Parts: sequence; structure tokens; C-alpha cells
Amino acid sequence: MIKKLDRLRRFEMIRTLAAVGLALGIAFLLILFTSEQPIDALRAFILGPISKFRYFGNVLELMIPLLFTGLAVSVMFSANQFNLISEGAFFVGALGSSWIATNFLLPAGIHPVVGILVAGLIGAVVAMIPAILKLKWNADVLVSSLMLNYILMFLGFYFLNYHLRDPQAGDMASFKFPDSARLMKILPGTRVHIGLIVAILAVILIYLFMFKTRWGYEIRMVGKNESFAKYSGMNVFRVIIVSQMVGGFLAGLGGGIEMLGMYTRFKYKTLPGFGWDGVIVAILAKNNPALVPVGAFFLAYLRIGADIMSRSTDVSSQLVGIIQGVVIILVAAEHFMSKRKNRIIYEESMADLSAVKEAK
Amino acid sequence: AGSDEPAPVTETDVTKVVLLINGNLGDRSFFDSAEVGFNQLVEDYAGKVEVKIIEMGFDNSKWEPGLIDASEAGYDVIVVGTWQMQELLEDIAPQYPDNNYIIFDTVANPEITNVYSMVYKQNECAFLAGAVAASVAGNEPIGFLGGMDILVINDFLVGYIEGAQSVNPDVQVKISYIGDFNDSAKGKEMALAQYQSGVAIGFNVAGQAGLGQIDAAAEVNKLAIGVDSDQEALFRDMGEDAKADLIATSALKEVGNSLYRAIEMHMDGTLVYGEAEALGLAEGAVGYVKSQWIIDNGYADMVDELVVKIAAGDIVVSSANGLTTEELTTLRDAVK
Amino acid sequence: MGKEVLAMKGITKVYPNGIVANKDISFSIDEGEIHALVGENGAGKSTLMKILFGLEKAQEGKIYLREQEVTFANPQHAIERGVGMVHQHFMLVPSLTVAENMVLGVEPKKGLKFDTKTAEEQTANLSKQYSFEVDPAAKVSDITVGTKQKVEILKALFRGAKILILDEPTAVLTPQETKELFKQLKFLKEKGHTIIFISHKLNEVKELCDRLTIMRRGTTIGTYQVSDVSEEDISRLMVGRDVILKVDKKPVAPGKNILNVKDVTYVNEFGKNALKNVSFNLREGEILGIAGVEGNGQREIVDLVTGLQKIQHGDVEIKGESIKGKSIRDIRDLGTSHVPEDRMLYGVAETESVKANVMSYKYSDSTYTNKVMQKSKEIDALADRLVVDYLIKCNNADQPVKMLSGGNIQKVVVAREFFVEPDFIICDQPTRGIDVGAIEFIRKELVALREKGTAVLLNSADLNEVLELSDRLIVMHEGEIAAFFEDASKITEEELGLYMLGLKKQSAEEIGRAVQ
Amino acid sequence: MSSIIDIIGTSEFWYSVIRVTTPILFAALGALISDSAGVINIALEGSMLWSAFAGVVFSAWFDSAWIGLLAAIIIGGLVGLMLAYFALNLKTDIILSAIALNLMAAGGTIFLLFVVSGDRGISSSLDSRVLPKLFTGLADNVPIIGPVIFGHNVLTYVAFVLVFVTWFFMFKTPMGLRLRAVGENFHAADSVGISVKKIQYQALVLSGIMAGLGGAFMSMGYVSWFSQNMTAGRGFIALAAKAMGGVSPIGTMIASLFFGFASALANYEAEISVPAEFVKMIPYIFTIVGLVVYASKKQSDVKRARQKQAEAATSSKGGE
Ligand SMILES: Nc1ncnc2c1ncn2[C@@H]1O[C@H](COP(=O)(O)OP(=O)(O)OP(=O)(O)O)[C@@H](O)[C@H]1O
Ligand SMILES: Nc1ncnc2c1ncn2[C@@H]1O[C@H](COP(=O)(O)OP(=O)(O)OP(=O)(O)O)[C@@H](O)[C@H]1O
Ligand SMILES: [Mg+2]
Ligand SMILES: [Mg+2]
Repeated sequence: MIKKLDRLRRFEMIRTLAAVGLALGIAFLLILFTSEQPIDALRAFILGPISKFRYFGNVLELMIPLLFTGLAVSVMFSANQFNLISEGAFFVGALGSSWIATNFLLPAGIHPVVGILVAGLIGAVVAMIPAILKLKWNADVLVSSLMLNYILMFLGFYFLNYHLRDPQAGDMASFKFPDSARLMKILPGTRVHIGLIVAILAVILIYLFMFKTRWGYEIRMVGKNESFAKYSGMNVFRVIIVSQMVGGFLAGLGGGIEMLGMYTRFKYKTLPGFGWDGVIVAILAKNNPALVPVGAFFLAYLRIGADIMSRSTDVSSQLVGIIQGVVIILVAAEHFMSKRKNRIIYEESMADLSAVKEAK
Repeated sequence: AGSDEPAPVTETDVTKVVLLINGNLGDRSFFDSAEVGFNQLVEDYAGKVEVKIIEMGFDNSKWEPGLIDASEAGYDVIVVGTWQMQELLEDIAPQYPDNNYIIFDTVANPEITNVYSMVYKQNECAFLAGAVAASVAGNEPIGFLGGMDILVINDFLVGYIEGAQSVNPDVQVKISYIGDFNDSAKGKEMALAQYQSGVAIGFNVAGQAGLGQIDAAAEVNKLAIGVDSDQEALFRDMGEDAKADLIATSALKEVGNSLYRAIEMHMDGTLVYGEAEALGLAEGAVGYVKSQWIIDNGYADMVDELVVKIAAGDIVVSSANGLTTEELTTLRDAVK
Repeated sequence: MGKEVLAMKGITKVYPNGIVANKDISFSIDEGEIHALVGENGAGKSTLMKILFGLEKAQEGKIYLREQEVTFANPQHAIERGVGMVHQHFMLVPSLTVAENMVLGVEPKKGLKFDTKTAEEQTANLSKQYSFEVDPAAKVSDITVGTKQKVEILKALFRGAKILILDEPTAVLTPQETKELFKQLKFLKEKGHTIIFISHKLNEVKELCDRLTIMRRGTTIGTYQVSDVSEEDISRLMVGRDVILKVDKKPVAPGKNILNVKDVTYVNEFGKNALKNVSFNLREGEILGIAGVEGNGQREIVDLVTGLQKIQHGDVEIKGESIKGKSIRDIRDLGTSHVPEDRMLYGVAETESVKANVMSYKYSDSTYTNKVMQKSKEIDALADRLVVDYLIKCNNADQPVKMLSGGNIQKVVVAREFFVEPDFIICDQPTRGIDVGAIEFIRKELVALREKGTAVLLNSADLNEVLELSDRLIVMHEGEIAAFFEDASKITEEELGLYMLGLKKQSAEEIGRAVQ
Repeated sequence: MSSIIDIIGTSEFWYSVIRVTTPILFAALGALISDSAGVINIALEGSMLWSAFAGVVFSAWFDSAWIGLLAAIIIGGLVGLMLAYFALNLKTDIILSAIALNLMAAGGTIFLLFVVSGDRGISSSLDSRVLPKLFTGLADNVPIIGPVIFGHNVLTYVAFVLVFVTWFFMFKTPMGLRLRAVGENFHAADSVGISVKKIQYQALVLSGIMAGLGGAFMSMGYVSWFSQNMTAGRGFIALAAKAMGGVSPIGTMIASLFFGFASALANYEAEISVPAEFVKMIPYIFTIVGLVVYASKKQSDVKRARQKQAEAATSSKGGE
């Protein structure tokens, strides 16, 4: 039994590597077709992020929002709600923290804390809406959350234009954040800020929440089988609302942290896309909070590698979209090399059986 | 090693220039115009200038690494544009005092001595557009189709309104913002909505989305005014003469020319870093297309006269700079 | 009896989760026989048949049809060669009509159009030919379970099946329906069909089949002439020991009232008036059985008493408290347990571990959780204890429930609902579709609970079981109590059948005795 | 306010409603077909974008709008096919696959546009063709509704005809029967020898083709060029329209028109005196409200039926 698990685990690693390898092969072909410096481009893509400390810092910086939305989506999906509100929650969270940053004078230590907490709370509130529409009126969560994202964006712009906008700014942007509101940088030479620590804490806490507390237990049971949860005496309504609020809180928090950690003013002119990225991360992590960092790192590495490639070589930044897509699809492909996997399972199971027989 | 960054410059007789685009090429106006200017430069100064253009995409958080990379790669001149890059540049330029930076379409802090800034008086070319529009429209309303409710667009708007008012003080302006610079179908619908509510001629300032206005104009057989580059020529390129015929003129923002001029001055040693210039009609950094239509309909003299007056400072066009949302709303409501 | 028509040789099947469902199995049937396939839950019967039908691929082994080797890569191949299968679970599309389900995949056409009329005619003709009565135009969601089973068999026949696999076709049928079905199966046999019949009900096997093959843990134990073996022999061969289904129970010593159902009237979600003025009560230490043909209000009684549905009219009291407005959790906190009818829908979260499933009753109890964190030591201990006490066959308590066989999944449910020693338990089809060994175990545990003073409400389609276990008994027909029996041991299955089918009904006065 | 009423009173407004609806209707029908087969297709956006691109490129290359249309249809279907391959063969999560395909479409179209034409962002150097408008002559001859329903692009008529074709296909053909069977209970379909995978492949390809028609309309009817990301989320709106419309093509059409109405209204931003941000929200708010009303109506229908029965049951008892 132990042997079987080992062999399977080793196989899973080989499989993932093979998927990445194949995806890179395809990427290389695409690069080969269009680039005069394909080798350099590929090297920049693969090794770029670890070629300089600052570049690795970029990976970590990008991981922070991905960790939050990845966790957010994991929790929301765990309750079997395809709520895509993390996109909108992230956005309004970012806006909420900007509001606190620009309109309130608070001491340095407290200012960002209030900012991101408010961001989280706003996220929690908006994430509840699709769930309520579903529970009360049976409206499809995926669709209503998609629509709500647009509504939140326009509401956000209204709020920005009429309450936060800096008329001196040459663009639709808020007033500048005071230094007291900004998050501390923690790695000299990079922009990595204390948000990374908060994110890691969030991963641990959400892992514990989902797997070691009764609320997480309730969410998982509701997600796996709502009828069973109801039958077991769980308040399904409340559990779903709570799960969506926790998810929304995380996404909002992520927005606030991204804003106060990486920006000097609120500048988004469209939804920033981290919600969709969160879906990618969560699915790669199979909704398991403990695996979210792996998914987030993977995606961040891919993106930064692609950036470095398109900055430093002649590969256009749009090609990168294709490469990312290929890599993501192949890595998440369950049936990729499944014949081999089934063969291993078969061989090991049969070996187990005959071992048992011989023992007898 | 180090293939992920350009090799450091060794020869001194070649001027190495990098243009960092905080977005993507293909907007057919702003950044593309910069590219065209640089291409011209490379052609005219073959062997003397090398230009690299880097697209950094739309994600704000990727711009700082891009700028730092460029700053460390040994370029002679690093060019960035738009207000969105301004604060980043103000942060980073002082850390690389030996580098030369040019920023366009915004003004950096003048205390930073290695940055040259230039802004465009788009309100001036928009003034011309407004004057043409109001002349054409007579007593009918005119249209303004903006991409987004942001400063640059509103600077056009302010100039447009003033230009129109200079012809007809009671002019009515229908103003819509598409909310997007890509969705040309939406641009078409909003333009049609304007035409159908009586607008005689519209002015689009919305990148690709604004091109929808030309389609709309063709549908209702009314006139349109283009922006940034010569949109009439664009439609002739696409083989759509019927549509091109309806473009009265385009208000030009000659980013490419201004960059060409700046790099040329840099090579001559006449560009003063630490300085900011506002480039308008006088400098040829903004302008208008003296189209066949303008000539045929007898507006050429009027517009040329306005150009001279503005360039000479006889007419001072207001700017949207510093207007609050409320003030803008008041302005827009006044011409409703 | 004819010569060998079909043979499977050396079949080995390992599921992707590593479960070896079939191990080097050889199995053959003769032309024109009805051949029973029996074995414990999880023995691998369904798997073997799915391989024969092309639904699953075996890693090893060969299939011979009339001595010719064949490969069934998918059901289409099997159907083309005259193999048909009626699955353990219904394979019908509820929103389509009987006729549409019937012709699915081999639709009659008129030009581009699907020819509804021909489909209905074909269905009607076939149903006449085999005297299976069905309404071709009825929606499948509207027909009874018994009719659905008929439609399933007709579906196979419609596709020209000469060899018919029936995977537990009687599990959901009433005795009358079963009898009817058997008549038709024998008729099919006369017409030259060969039938493989899977069932856990050994009396049925005895009654219907010619030969039987016994499976145990993925292998075959042997094939026998049915006339040569007794039911006891079969049980012993299946389970590997003697099985006693008769339970000894002490005489009733009912205590105080636990459950009062008072004049309940209920309209279900399909708008059917499913319960009409139903009243009865239940006391400590007694088992009240409910008998009835499925769809006569039993499900609604269970739903209302457990709080799964809200009471519309009338009242239900548990331990003297009305449960109107109470949540399911409140009702459970009154000391109520519930073994649900559909274990996969309500009983378990199948992708979760045995542990997660057994703790769902008491997860919020202070024994298993403090203010924030769950007490994993206590939870582990509970799960391990229940696995041992309730003889749940699994590698460990962290194994996902879906990897267990049906009988063991039922034991997980029973363990969770029984270990709390409830004051009141609703057992809804507690032994449906599980093997004799598991049935024996669950019945014993149930009687043990009763002895400890638990009030048991037992709903079962297995009449033998209701009669065996119940102290008192009500019979439901069309949403009403059709009969009440003070002593369940005094009636026969046949008599019960008459009340169930509505051929007989007690007087209001007699029925009134259900309230004491 | 009166100006809004004036707007709604014009035939131009209703003409515009139909035009705005067209691309969404195509994609929504696509969503309907794939959903019916139990596979959700959120790569409609990607299909539309690729098709909009292909239509322009091929119509320019072959100097024929019809070849452009054909290419758009094929490419749209190909994206559906890729989604099917990823989700059904490689077993990559279907939502993840679709997100990845959408990412690939956004970058890939611009990349390929540059490769084939040297253009960036907009297909300015491609002399592409547009599909013709039909019945333009009739518009002025029929009072009131003439200007509304005549003179649209040929694809607009195709879209509305497709509503009925889809209805016929889903509810009147053997293939439609299989499709619905697979969507409702794939085990049942599997057990009668229908290849579930094959049906789902077909459904995804068909839905890609539908979205592809929508894409062709965008670049060869709505406007006459391709520009980056020009579909601007219409594929997602289509999902909403499908959800609002329930399981029937007619419902899908009504929902799409409803959204079209709201968007057309919002385009008159200059005429409506509330902040533009709120005007822009109108279509999305309409959609959510529509969704809720539809879903809750279904729910309350059941409830009402129960109520009635219950009343009947108790009153008849009183009479006894
Ligand atoms: N799809 C599947 N994936 C993994 N394991 C499975 C699957 N189907 C069945 N099994 C496992 O294979 C074994 C044999 O199951 P099978 O359904 O063939 O048993 P059975 O004899 O039909 O039992 P029952 O009498 O309960 O129907 C069981 O341990 C079961 O859990
Ligand atoms: N181990 C399992 N446990 C539970 N359900 C399963 C299991 N294996 C398969 N299924 C169910 O049966 C369905 C069919 O699975 P299967 O992998 O056979 O698909 P398929 O379409 O036949 O693909 P392929 O041809 O690649 O095998 C799945 O969608 C799944 O829901
Ligand atoms: Mg079975
Ligand atoms: Mg298969």
C-alpha cells in the first residue's frame, strides 16, 4: 500500500513535469515561428524569474493578490457555489481601502489595518448578494455574480469620480495615499510588502478553518452534498452565506492589500482580472487552501517569466496569452497520461492482492 | 548569460532609445503614433539611432519592473508616456541620475533634472474641431463621444465646447462616454443614439471604440470628426471610401512628431532635461487635417485663421486641468 | 436447457481508485436459462455485468458469445450482439416520455423529424407483445417505480436483447409487482430469452431461477443448480458463515408517548394530496411499522416527522413538543435519529471520508468541538470505534465513503444514527439493497435499540422485514391509514398486500386505535 | 424623463434593440445548446473573438464576405472543439479550460493579426468585406414596424431564424432528443449505447459555431473591422441571457431582447439625466432582475400549485 502511494506520487510529479514540458514545447514552437531569438526568449521565460532577486521579488509580489483570490474562490467553490464575485469583491475592496487611505487620518500602524479590514468587509457584503439571490429566488450564482461584477465596477467608478477623485491627476484616479496608509515593504530591493505575510497567515488560517473547525466542516459537507447537510441538521442557508462572506472577505482583503501595498493611488479603470486568476488558482489547487500557494506560485511565475520574455526579447506580449493558456490546460489535465496512471494502479493493486495471498 | 536583458551599450556614436509603452501598441493613435515617429527617426538617422519598443501591458503593477529594467539596461534615452507613468518615473529617475528620461503627455516634477517632459495642448486641436462642428451644425446639436471620463479626454471636451461656442454661443453638445477604448460596436450604438437625437456632426475621442462613430455616421449619412491620427486615411486604407468621405477632419495629436523632435534635440545636445514644454498648435504637436471636405466646403480659411490666432496666443483655450468632477458636470450640463 | 450461450473468462477489473472489483472471474450461462448472480454487497456483481455490457473495460479477460470471442468496447456493441441490461439504478430520463426513453438511440424518423407517433406505436406494440402495461405518452417523472422497472426491461427488449441482464430489479417492487414481474420473466424465458438475474432476496432466486453463481469479494465461489441448494446454503456460501435473519425480541414494554402525529394533511411538491388526516402515535420501546406501496404517503410522513418538509396542516409532537417551526437541528436535538431511504442522497457525502460522515450528527456537540477548533482526538476515536463496533469494512476511517460497497455505506449511516442512542429513530428502508449479512446485523442493532427504550418508526418495502420487526403496524394507502394492527406478528404478507393495494380498508374506528 | 419616452417611441430605437440583441442572441443560443447537453461553455467569448477575427481576415483575403463568414463559422466551431477536447478527453476542468481559451483568444487574435497583416489592435490594412443588409427597400414601405424589422444585416435575420431552427433541432429531432437525454441523465444515454462524449462534442462544436456567427456579426456587420477585444464581454452576457431564458430557445430570445432593450436604452446616456455610471449599469441590473424574476417565478409556480391543492384538500375535508 505504501509502495503504491509512493509510486503514484512520483508518477504525479513526473506527470506534472511532463505536462509543463509539453506545454513549453508548444510554446517554444510558437516562439520559433515568430521570434529571431527563440532560445533567448525561452530562457528568459523559464529562468528569467530566478535570474535576479528583483525578478523573484516580482513573482512574490504577484503571488499576493493571487493567494487571496485563490483562497477566496476555494472557499466559495467548496460550498459548491460557482460564485465569481471575487473579481468584483477585489475591486471594491481596493476602492474601500483607498477611501480609508485618502479620507481618514489615522496613525501609521493602524491606518492600513483599518483600510484592509474595511476592504474585507465590503468584499464580504457584496459576495453575499449572489448567494442570497440563489437561496431566496434560485437565481444562478455564476451568472448573477458575473453581472454583479459589472455593476460593482460602475458603482465603484461613480464613487471614485464623486468622492475620491483627484482633480489634479491626469487620469481617473484617487488622491494619493498618505504614507501612513501604505503597507510596509519587507524585502529590500523588491516591492514585496507585509501583505505577503498576511497572505501566508490567511492560507494557514483558512486551511485550519476549512479542515479543523466545525464551520469549515459544515461548508465542506454543504458543498459535497447539500441534501446530506440539510438532513444532518445544518443550517444550509447560513452555511452558504457564511462561506460566501468568508470568500468575499478574502477577495476584498486581497484588493485592499494589493492597493495599499503596490499602489500610490487607486487607478483601476477596469476590473483587474484577479478574480478570474483566483478561479484558475483554486481549480489548480483543487479548492484545497493548502495547495493554493502552489497554484498561485505557478501562475505568478508563469506571468512574470512571460513579462520578462516580452520585455527583453522580440516575443510579443500577446503570444504570452497563448502560452499561458496551453500551460494551464495541460497542467490541469486529469487525463494527461492517464493510461500510464491506470496501469500503475492496476499493477500495484494486483501485486497487493498476490502479496496477501502468499502471506496466507 | 543575461540574455533576458539587452546587452549594455558599448559604442558611443549610436544613440540607444527605448520606448516603454504602458499598454499595448495597436491603439491606432497615441502609442502607435509614437511608434511611427520612432520608425521615421530610425529611417532618417540610419546607423545613428537604435530604438527598442517594449509593451508592458495594462497591468499597472508590471510597469515599475519594466521601468527599472530599462533604467538598468544602459539606454541613452528612456521614453515613457502618460500621466500613469509619471509618479513611477518621479520615483525611479532620481535613483538613476546618469540616465536621461523623456516623458510625454504629462509633466513630471521639475526638480528632477534628468527628465524632460512634454504635454500636448489637445484642447487646442479640439477647439478647431468644435469650431468646424458648430459651423456645420448650424442650430442643430453637435456630439462628443469620449472613451472614458478622464482628464485627457475631458481636455479635448473642454476645447471642443469652447471652439463650438466661439461659432455659436448657444450650441448644444450631446456628450457620451463609451466606458471602454475597444468596444467599437458600443461606440457605434452610442454615436447612433446621438445622431438620432438630432446631432448633426460628432467628434470621437475614444481610440478604437470611437471608430464606431464613423460607421454610425455612414448609417445615417451624417458627419464625423476623427481624433489623434487621420481617420479619413485610415478608412481609405480599409477600402471604405464611403465612410472616409464622411470624416470632415481629424484633430491630430502628433506624438510621433514631438518625440522625433525631442530625440533629434537630444542628439544635437539641445534638449534641456529638467524642463517641461507644453506643445500646441504653435509647435506643430497638435493640428488638424486639412481634408478635401474642409476645402470643398469652404471652412479651410476659417480654421487656418483660428490656428494662427491660437498659435499667436490671441485665443487662449481653456483646459480641463484641475477641474473637479462637479465643475465638469456643470460645464457639461451648461451645453445640454 | 440449451448449450452455453455466453462465457466470460479470466475477467479482472481494477477501478481507477485501486479497488479490485473482479479478480480472474469465469462465468458462463446457458441458452434459455434464468441464471442468478448473488453475493454480498461489493462482491463485484454489477461490475461484472457492466463489463459484459460494455460500460466498463476489464484489464484482463475474454468474453465469448456462442463460442465466438467478442469485444464490447461500449454498450452499442453489446446491444448489437443482443445483450441488454437493466441497471441497479434507473437509467431513465425523467423529463422525457416513456416512448422517448424507449427509442432513445434508435429513434424512428420522418425526414429530419423525430417521429413521435411511430415511437409511441412501437412502444405500445411491444408492451402488448410482452404484456407489460405502460402508457407510451406518459412522462417518466410521473410514473410509478414499478412501471419504471417495466420500461427498463422493455427498453432492453426493444433493442432486440436475447440475453437480458437484470441487476436487482425487485429491490424497489412490492410483492404483487414482483409476482407480476416473475410471470413476465418466465414468459420471456419461454420465448427463448436468456436472463441473468441479480438479487439479494434468496427466496426470489429460489422461485425464479434455474442455476445460480455465487460471488464473494471479486471472485466466483461456484455455480449450482438452484434446486440443489437451500436458502441457508446460499447465505452461508455468500457470507462464509451461517446467517440468521429471524430476530428474537422480547415482548413490548412500551413506555410513555414519544411521537404524536395529529391529523396531518399534506400536499407534496407535485401538488399531490399525499397525506389526508393521518394520526398515530409511538411509545418508548416499541417499533411501529409502516407498510405500503411506494408513493402512498410513507415518504411524506418521514419527511414531516424529521423536519425535512414543513407541516402544513395538523401537528407532529416529539416528546410532547410540537415540531412546528423547529429546524432539523432542533428536532435532532430532541433526541431524534433518522436512517434515510436514499443513503446516497441524504445519508452520506460520498466523496468525504468515513470519519467526516460519521461525525455529522454530533459535530457541533461540545464533546467533539470546543469554541473554535474541533477535537480531532475525540473525533478520530469515535470514528475508529464505530468502524469496529459496526463492522464497517474499510481500510481506515479516512477512506472516502464512495469506495465502500452499498452495504458498508449503509452501515456508516446506521452507525452514526444509532450510536447516539436516540429516544426516537426513524428507519426508512434500513436494509434496502444490502446483503443478508448486513441485513442481519442492522436488524439486530435495531432491536437492541428498542430494548434500550428507543421508539422506532420503521418504514420498509420489505414486508418480511416489517412483519418481523414491528410491534404495531399501520398500512398506508393513498395518503390515508388503511389499516392498523396492534400486533404485527399476527398478520400474513398476503393480507397486508390486500390493504396496501386498497382492496381492503379498515373502519374509521379500527384505524382510530392507532392513537393511544 | 420625457426624453426617455420620446426615445422609446422611435423606430430607430427598436431597430437598435434588434441590432444590439443579435450577437448576444447567437451566443445565448450556443450556450443553450451546450447547457442542454450538460456541458457549460464559458468559452463563448473566445469563440466570438476568434470568429470576428477570422471573418475579417478571410473576407479580405478572398475578397468575399461569404468566405469570411464561412471561416468565422469554422473557427468558432474549432474553439468549441478545442474546449471539448480539453474538457472531455484531457479532463481539464471545463471552466478552467474555457478561461484559458478566453485568455488565449484575447492575446492570440492580436498576435495573429500582427502576423497576417502587420496591424496591431485594429485591422486597418485589411480590406475586409461586410455582409449585406436585407430588405432595405421594404423599410419605408411598411409603416411603423417596417423601419424596425427591415434593413438589418443578413445575420440578424439568421439569428432570429436560428431561434426556431434551434427549437426544432432540440425538441423535434432525434439528435435533439439525445442531446437533452445526455444533459439530463448521461448515465441513461450511455446505457442505451449513445456515446455521451460524442454528443457533448457535437454540442460544444455547435455552440462554438453559434458564437462564431455572433463574432462574424461583430466584425462584418456591426462594424467593418476587427479590433482587439471587440466582443467586450458579450459572450458572458449571453450566458446570463441563457440563464434568464430557461430551457427554451424562445425564452432565450426573449431574454436576449430584454438585454438588448436595456443596453440600447443605456446608449442614450447623453439623454438621461443621471450620472453616466448608473446608466451604464442598467443592462446588468435588468439582467439580474430578469434572472431573479424568472427563477422565482418557476419556484412560486410550484408553491402556488401546492397552496391551491392544500386549500382544496382542507376545504373538501370540511365539507365531509
Ligand atoms: N465506478 C467505480 N469506481 C470505483 N470503485 C467502484 C466503482 N463501482 C464500484 N466500485 C467498487 O467495486 C466493488 C464492486 O462493486 P459492485 O458495484 O460491482 O458490487 P455489487 O456486487 O454490485 O454490490 P451491490 O450488491 O452493493 O450492488 C465495490 O467495492 C465498489 O465500491
Ligand atoms: N471512480 C468513479 N467514481 C465515481 N464516479 C465515476 C468514477 N468513474 C467514473 N465515474 C462517473 O462516470 C462518468 C463517466 O466516466 P468515464 O471516465 O468512463 O467517462 P467517458 O466519457 O467514458 O470517458 P473515457 O472514454 O475517457 O473513459 C464520469 O463523468 C463520472 O461521473
Ligand atoms: Mg450492484
Ligand atoms: Mg469510459
